[in-house]
Amino acid sequence: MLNFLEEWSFFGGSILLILIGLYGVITRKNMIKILISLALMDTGVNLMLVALGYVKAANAPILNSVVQTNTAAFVDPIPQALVLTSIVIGTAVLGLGLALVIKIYDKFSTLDISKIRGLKW
Amino acid sequence: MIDIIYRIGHFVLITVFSMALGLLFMGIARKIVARIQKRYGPPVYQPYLDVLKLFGKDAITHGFIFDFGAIMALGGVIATLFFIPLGSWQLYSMEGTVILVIYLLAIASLGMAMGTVGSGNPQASVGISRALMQMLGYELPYLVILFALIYRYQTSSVWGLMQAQAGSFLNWNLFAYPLMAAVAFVVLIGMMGKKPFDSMIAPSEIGSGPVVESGGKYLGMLLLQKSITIIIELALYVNLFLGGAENILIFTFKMLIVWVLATMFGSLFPRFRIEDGIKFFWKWPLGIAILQAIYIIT
Amino acid sequence: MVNLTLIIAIPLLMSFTMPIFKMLNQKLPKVIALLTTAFNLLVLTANFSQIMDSAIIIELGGWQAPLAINLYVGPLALLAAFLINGSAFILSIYNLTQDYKFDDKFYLLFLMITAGASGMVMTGDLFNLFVFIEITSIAAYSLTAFAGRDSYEASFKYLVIGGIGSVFMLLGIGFTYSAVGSLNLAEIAASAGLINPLLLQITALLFLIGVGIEAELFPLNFWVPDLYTEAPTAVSGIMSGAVSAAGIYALARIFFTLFPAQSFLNYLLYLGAITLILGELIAYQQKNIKRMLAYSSLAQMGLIVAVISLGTEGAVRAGLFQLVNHSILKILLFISAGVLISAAGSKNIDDLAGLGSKKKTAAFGFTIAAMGILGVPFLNGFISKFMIISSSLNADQFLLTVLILLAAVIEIAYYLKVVQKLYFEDLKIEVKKTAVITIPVVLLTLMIFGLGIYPQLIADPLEKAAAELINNGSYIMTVLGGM
Amino acid sequence: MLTNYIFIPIAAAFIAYILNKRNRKAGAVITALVSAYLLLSLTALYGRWDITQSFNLSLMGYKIDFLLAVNPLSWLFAVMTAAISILIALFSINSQENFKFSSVFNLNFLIIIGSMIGIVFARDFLTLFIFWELMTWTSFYLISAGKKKMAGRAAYRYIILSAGAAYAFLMAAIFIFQQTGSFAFDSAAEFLVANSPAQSIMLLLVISLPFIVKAGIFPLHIWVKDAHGNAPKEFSPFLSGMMLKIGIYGMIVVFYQLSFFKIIENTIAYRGLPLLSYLFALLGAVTIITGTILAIRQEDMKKLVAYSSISQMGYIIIGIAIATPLGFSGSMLHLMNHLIFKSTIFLALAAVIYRTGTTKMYEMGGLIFRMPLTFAAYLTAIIALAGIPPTNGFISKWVIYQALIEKGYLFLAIAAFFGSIASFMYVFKPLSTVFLGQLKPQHQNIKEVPLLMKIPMLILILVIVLFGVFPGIQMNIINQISGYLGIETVNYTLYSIQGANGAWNSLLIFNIFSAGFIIALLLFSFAKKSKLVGLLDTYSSGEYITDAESYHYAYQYYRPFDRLFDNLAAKSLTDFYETLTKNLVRSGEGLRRALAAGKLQNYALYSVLLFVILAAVGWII
Repeated sequence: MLNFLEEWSFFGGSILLILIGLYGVITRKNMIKILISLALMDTGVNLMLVALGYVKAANAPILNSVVQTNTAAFVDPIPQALVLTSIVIGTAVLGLGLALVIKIYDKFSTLDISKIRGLKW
Repeated sequence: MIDIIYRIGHFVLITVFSMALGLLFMGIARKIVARIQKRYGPPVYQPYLDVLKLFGKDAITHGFIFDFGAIMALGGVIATLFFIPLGSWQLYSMEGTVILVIYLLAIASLGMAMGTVGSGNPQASVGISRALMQMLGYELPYLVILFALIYRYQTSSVWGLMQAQAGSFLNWNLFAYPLMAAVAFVVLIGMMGKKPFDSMIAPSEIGSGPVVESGGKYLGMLLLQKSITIIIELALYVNLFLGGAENILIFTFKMLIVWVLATMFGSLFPRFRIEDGIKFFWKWPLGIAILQAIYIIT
Repeated sequence: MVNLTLIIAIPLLMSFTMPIFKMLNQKLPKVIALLTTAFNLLVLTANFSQIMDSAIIIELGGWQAPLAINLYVGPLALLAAFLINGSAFILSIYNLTQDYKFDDKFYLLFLMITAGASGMVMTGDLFNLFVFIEITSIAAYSLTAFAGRDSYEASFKYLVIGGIGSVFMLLGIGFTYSAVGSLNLAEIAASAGLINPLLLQITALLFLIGVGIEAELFPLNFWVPDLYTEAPTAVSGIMSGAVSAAGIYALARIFFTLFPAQSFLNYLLYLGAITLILGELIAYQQKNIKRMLAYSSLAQMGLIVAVISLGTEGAVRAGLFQLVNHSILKILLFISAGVLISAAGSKNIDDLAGLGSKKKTAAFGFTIAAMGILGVPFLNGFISKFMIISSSLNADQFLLTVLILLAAVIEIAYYLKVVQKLYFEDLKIEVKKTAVITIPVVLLTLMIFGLGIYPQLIADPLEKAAAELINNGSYIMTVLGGM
Repeated sequence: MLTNYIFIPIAAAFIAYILNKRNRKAGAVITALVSAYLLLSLTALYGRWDITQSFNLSLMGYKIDFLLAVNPLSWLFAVMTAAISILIALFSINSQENFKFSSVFNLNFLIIIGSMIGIVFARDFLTLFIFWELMTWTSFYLISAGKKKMAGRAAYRYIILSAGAAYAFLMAAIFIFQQTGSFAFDSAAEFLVANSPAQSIMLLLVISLPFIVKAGIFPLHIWVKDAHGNAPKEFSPFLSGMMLKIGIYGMIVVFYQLSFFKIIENTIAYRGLPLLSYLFALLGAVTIITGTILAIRQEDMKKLVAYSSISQMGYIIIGIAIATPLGFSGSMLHLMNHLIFKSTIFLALAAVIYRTGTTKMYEMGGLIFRMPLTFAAYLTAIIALAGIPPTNGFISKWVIYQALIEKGYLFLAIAAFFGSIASFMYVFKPLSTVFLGQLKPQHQNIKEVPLLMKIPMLILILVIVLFGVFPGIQMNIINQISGYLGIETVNYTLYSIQGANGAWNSLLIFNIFSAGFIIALLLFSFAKKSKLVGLLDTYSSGEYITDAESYHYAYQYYRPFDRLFDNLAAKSLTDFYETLTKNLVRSGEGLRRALAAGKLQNYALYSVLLFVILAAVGWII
């Protein structure tokens, strides 16, 4: 039971985070809340990626003064590399989104997405 | 060379004969109608006097097309005359004369129409448009009858159709196909523009229609054209339904009977309106003709 | 044999040094953009013959295949790269005549989007593909915002949908990595990791949504009309010409290598067909010319995806040829429409009446491109339409053929409405001065007629590209074999 | 060698376009020269039916060969195209002075000529399709260069109808290509005969779709009125003269070369004629009736003549569909005659429009005094159209009647009779309203058309009368065609044709008719001279009328007759197609409003829904 919990807690948690983010994007009216839920989904996915590479009782994949040789048991480094880039991408998109929100606010003077329908069919 | 002279002589003889006969028939018709209306009416030779008077008077014209129309009308009708066997006289017994006659009559009416409309009088054009509409009315059943006859006797020349009815009078088409003969009779009245179907020359409505502008020699030529048309239509009817005749006398006698019947028949009915006329032609005559044709084909 | 990575490296280098060029002198950014795209084309032509016989594999960073991120440039990638850089080149010629507010930032992003798209096309690694997709979309988000006013709204909507797409794709990569243990496309295809049907199904769907947004498939493509209408003409040109082509390449690459089962391809077939018909129907009654062109390119993308997902060699070849034709024609349409709009001062079709006499080249360009799309003989559209119909009949998809023909008739209806307005109605508005676009129009018309009258030019690369896409084995062999 | 007949006109088209930009007459002159060259070289080709030319192309895995060949049928059509295009080019040299789109006109006109010759020489589906599309597109541009708003809508409707049909044709052709491996007609014919009758009949009907549209046969004839009515005045003669015939050419190819008749031989027959071809004949009959009734109603003379072309097409279809030797020769005769007299009518009308500027009949009148030659051309042409003996129109109709009577098809005969009698009506209407009647004040100073426009009309009058008296000239090429297509030939002499029961001699009739005419002329000249009086000086039964306007009976000339068919004409076919397109637009509208509502949330929701639905679908399978 314990290791089951241990095993699935990470995946379950991250999937849950993603679903919450998705729910936020779809239902929230305020644009900034949408962007926040988008960031939430990003963190959820990153969490899931890191969890993939987890090896029980192994140390972080960094060669430093403490661990020189590479024979010791490491956690799988590749997902962590992926997460690094995806965090960068997530922040970039978030920054751009906020800049756009400011511009839209100047024009529509409201943050409510359902009011911003300049571009109909 | 002699043959050509003989031909031309024969040519002129037939024209004069049919003009005279036609005018005589018109005189008789006037007499009969007068008698029906309890009055004496003009003498039988009255049309001859009219023609002579008209050719004596001077007339007005509305330009080249007015003259050309009158000439084309008379010329077309004279040309049609030679394709129909009058008794034993038959100049050209060629194939397809039945359909040809219908279309040659069309030349005459087209020429007359062109001339009268060229005169610029609106009443004339109204008359012509009525004439054309009515022609469409009566021409359709007539062509269906011809279709049936040609299919039945497998020949499309009038002479051939006439020969097919030789022998005793029992196998005249009148008795072989009485319904078709009746329809043809009604169509004959329409074709000649007699009483019930004379909305195109209705004197009261459009001042006698197409001929309103023509006076003097133009009216004379139109009268002559009318007379020859009567002879042609009667001759056609007699050939197709009464088995033609050996000599010209019996032929004229048969034509006279049909003519008298037609006039009497005509003077009983008031004038049809144009669309009612067309509707009438397309309802009964066309219906019966189609039934008859189906009967013959199958 | 010039190293192919330059195609990605040089544009990125040039783009980030653009502000410095701007300081040197005003005109420089435009010229630099033109030169870099020209350079890319030169590099591609240099490697053309070499790639034709065998694909080039470049390991970045010197490691062996399964570990390193490798670029796999086969005939298919070459064709797509040519298309992307070609359209970028022509659009930068067009840009010479345009001037934008912050032009150095515009060209920075313009080069970034070209580099991203070329990267997408050439990468052989799944996560690398994701990174390049993100680079292109970020550049696209910001580029659309250049036209001010409504373009912010369009770019924001695209950003949110793109964000969701990238999340789905990242999830897909996570699942495949957990199952297979490697990110290299060939490695995943070769390994038997993805056997479990449920996992296979879920990952395929995740990728379908992640990349489907780029490839403009039906439920995911509602950002397309807003973006193409509001963005500046050059941006809508590059998006419809190059980026959507790269999107379709990525979708095809993933589905043909990772999920070759026909049941998955059928999903694409149905989605493509729905996009086709929906796009045409909605485009039929658009009043705004750019929105009409947007829906029409959306529909054409649906058609290409549907035809490629038929799976037979002839169908893929027809799809790719239509992709090439469509990019050329759509760029010409957008350029001429841009000039016509600036001449008439409004995007409404009715105001464009009578411009044929005033704006000769633009109207001529629009008409030739419209006739090209509608499949008039002796133009390139005709041959690809012929190939599409015969390949779909070959795969005895009778209903699909009827659908394609019906879409073609609707297309004729709305394109000709505009052409008739241009030429055969009299002028309503006074015509403003606009940029001279003779060079790009002439270049593109030559390409249209060239491909139309003599299609052999492109026959050979098309055949090899289709073959490469279809048989997975050779792809895996070349990548892993080289180990 | 055959290709230069196709590509010289197309090349000349671009030269004409450029030259015409500088001087307005250059384009028409080039068109005239090119069509003259075509006519001469094509007539030189007569008799050499063995010339073929083919080149093949292996395009991306498809081995396609393009075959071109000459045969009597295609030779006749090519010569007709070249002849009519010379006349039109001559006519348009100075009739296009103030025509805004004259350079576009010449560009497209030359390309059409080239593509038409291409169609006619093509012996395989793909070449036929390529030139067919080229012709459809260029004629689209030409029609939309006509009258302001209406021409646009007419061309628009025309292109959609023919493009839809052409795509169906392409689909069927490719289907056959896949079965037989080549596009050629002969291999397709063998395959179709061998194939199951139901499928090959279906295929052949789909292949004949574009031809039915182009020939304006009943259900798909809605574009003809607007296209002919609103096309530029020089293009209408070509449109109704030649373009309708190409549809008939296609039908002949489908009926005979693709052995449509052989396939339906064994299907149930009605009076000895397979039901399907009887159906086609019935379609022709219905086309005659609808065309005639609608022609009588028209107020615009070009639309009236357009409808009359539709009804004359009906005759040709009947002739071909009843598949008897007489029927086929009759329809081929009528095809050639119709081309001649229909283009004369349209040229005469173009001359009238060139001078008066309007096509509405009630705005004109009495033009005979100002434009006698145009009147003469129009008169001869309508005598031919109505089928009155001395002209060629009568002969072809007579042969068709003989064919109908010989086999006893009553209902087809009734439609044919109705068509020809009613043609007197709609033919006479323009004559009386435009040329006769009162001359309007504003047309007082109209002069006759310039010389270059007179020549084509004169040539056409002579040709009408010539073929009227000597039909033998036409018959020898028609017999070669029947021989080529495998139909027994009708024996004929120079001036007479052997009908079902007896020969028909046209020279004799001409002599008799002129004899009758001379007698009437003599009678007329012996009588007194008559005094010339002005037009307004007529008997107006008491009313005092001063202006010509109210004295000219032209508006709703056959109102009583039209009243009979008012309800039929009201629900014409066009509104059926209109409602069809309206539903298409509404469906698009509905989808657009529902889906693309601009709300971001919906778009995000759609992607999730897609995921869920597809996952479910995947789960079930």
